[in-house]
Amino acid sequence: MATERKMERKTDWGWFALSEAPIDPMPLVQFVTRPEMGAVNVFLGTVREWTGERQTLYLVYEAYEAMALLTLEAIGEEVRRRSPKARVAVHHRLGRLEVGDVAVAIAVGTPHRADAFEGSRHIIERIKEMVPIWKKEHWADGSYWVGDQLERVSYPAGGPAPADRKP
Amino acid sequence: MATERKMERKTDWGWFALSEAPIDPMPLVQFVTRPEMGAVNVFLGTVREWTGERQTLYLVYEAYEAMALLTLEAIGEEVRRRSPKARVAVHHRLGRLEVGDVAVAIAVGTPHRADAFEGSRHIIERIKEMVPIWKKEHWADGSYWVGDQLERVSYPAGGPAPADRKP
Amino acid sequence: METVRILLFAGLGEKVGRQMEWPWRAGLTIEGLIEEMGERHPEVRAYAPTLMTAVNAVYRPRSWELRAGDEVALIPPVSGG
Amino acid sequence: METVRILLFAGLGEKVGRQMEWPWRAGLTIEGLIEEMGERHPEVRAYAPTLMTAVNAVYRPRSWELRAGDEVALIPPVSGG
Repeated sequence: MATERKMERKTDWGWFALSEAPIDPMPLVQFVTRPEMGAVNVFLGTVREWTGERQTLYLVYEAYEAMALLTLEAIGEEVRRRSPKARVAVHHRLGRLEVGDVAVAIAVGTPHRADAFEGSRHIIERIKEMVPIWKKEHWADGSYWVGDQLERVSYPAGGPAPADRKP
Repeated sequence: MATERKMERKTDWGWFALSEAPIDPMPLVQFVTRPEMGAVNVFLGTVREWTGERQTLYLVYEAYEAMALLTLEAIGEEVRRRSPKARVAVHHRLGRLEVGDVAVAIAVGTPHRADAFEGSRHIIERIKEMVPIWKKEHWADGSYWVGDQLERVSYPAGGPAPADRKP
Repeated sequence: METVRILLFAGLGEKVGRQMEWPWRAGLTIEGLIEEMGERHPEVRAYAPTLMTAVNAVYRPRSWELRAGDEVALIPPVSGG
Repeated sequence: METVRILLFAGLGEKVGRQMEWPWRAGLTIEGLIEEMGERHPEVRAYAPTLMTAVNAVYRPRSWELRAGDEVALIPPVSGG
């Protein structure tokens, strides 16, 4: 595409971005590394070729962008309630992705390693639960929006509550 | 120093290195990323400036190099017993490091994310338990080898057994 | 006529349209809006049990009373990451 | 005279020397070697309770019998990572 869109929110401790351009994890690592940190955990979600018997040709991600950024920041705040010095960076890609591409990169820097692992894990689990981003899988014989076939769950509160789960 | 030493072992699934040069995590990420992977977890241990009231000026790492590489590979095999498709890369730095430098970088690629997190965590815990590498902290008022002051533990088997802990 | 703006996403957005205006009246809740929409768009009724709902980019329960001009999002199961 | 080669590391290596040859005799165990070394190097005796021990780069118990030419490593608590 001619112009690649990028939206982001940046605070003194957090950086959250959505972009159509490929994700470079190193700026995220640099954002969360500070002299007071002893540990950085990075999680990369990549486009896997095979899911069971099905071969993915490519994916398309879309987002409710403004809400996705706000929700990522709220998830970052959950991490900081557990680990107040944590620094957090999350970039999610939108648009078309090929096999092997990085769909999401998460970096969490903390003084001690347990918090970095837990923070990074918390963020990916919460993304999969509550951040308004959707993935359409394209195969040789068709395509579908992941989630359309999921078992039915109802959300009387509108969505998962921020306090549902502590990091 | 004039020449920077680097030792490494590479297999079809694992890459283990010790080097005096700064660590670039991206080649590790590339080594563990494959079309069959959906997740990469990266752990970076960085040199923290403050430990309690004490300010670190710099660190020096030394290793029993041949055994460190063999032990890292054995730890990688522990990860692959749990997650047979895992790919693993571990680089540890030796020599003098400054505050903020990366001392160790671990990358684990797996088809599903839980195994990537667990593999990466397992490797750093095992490094701290059994890989023959030592750190000397240098402060304004002195220096010491970390571990010299640790509580006493005895190792009737010579060291932690490979089967001590499952990944 | 006062309205709310509705945003729809993923499979639901493809089938029904990604954005629409809908008449607002005092006392209209998210639940009421989804019921009204379901009469015209059967897909909304089919998706309704799985939808999360947000007003002005914050998750809100079905009983939430809308105000004129609100942006209401119907959020199918998310699949980012 | 047949010998084993001893490697010492970190604080212990700084105090005692990082490498030395030691006389070997049939039946010499790691434990026996550490005791003999402790007579000449009190630091080895002080570190002994915390040491891990390896022969030819593999962790081995104190009861391990050495062969001439073995490389024995006295490994203080590790602190990598």
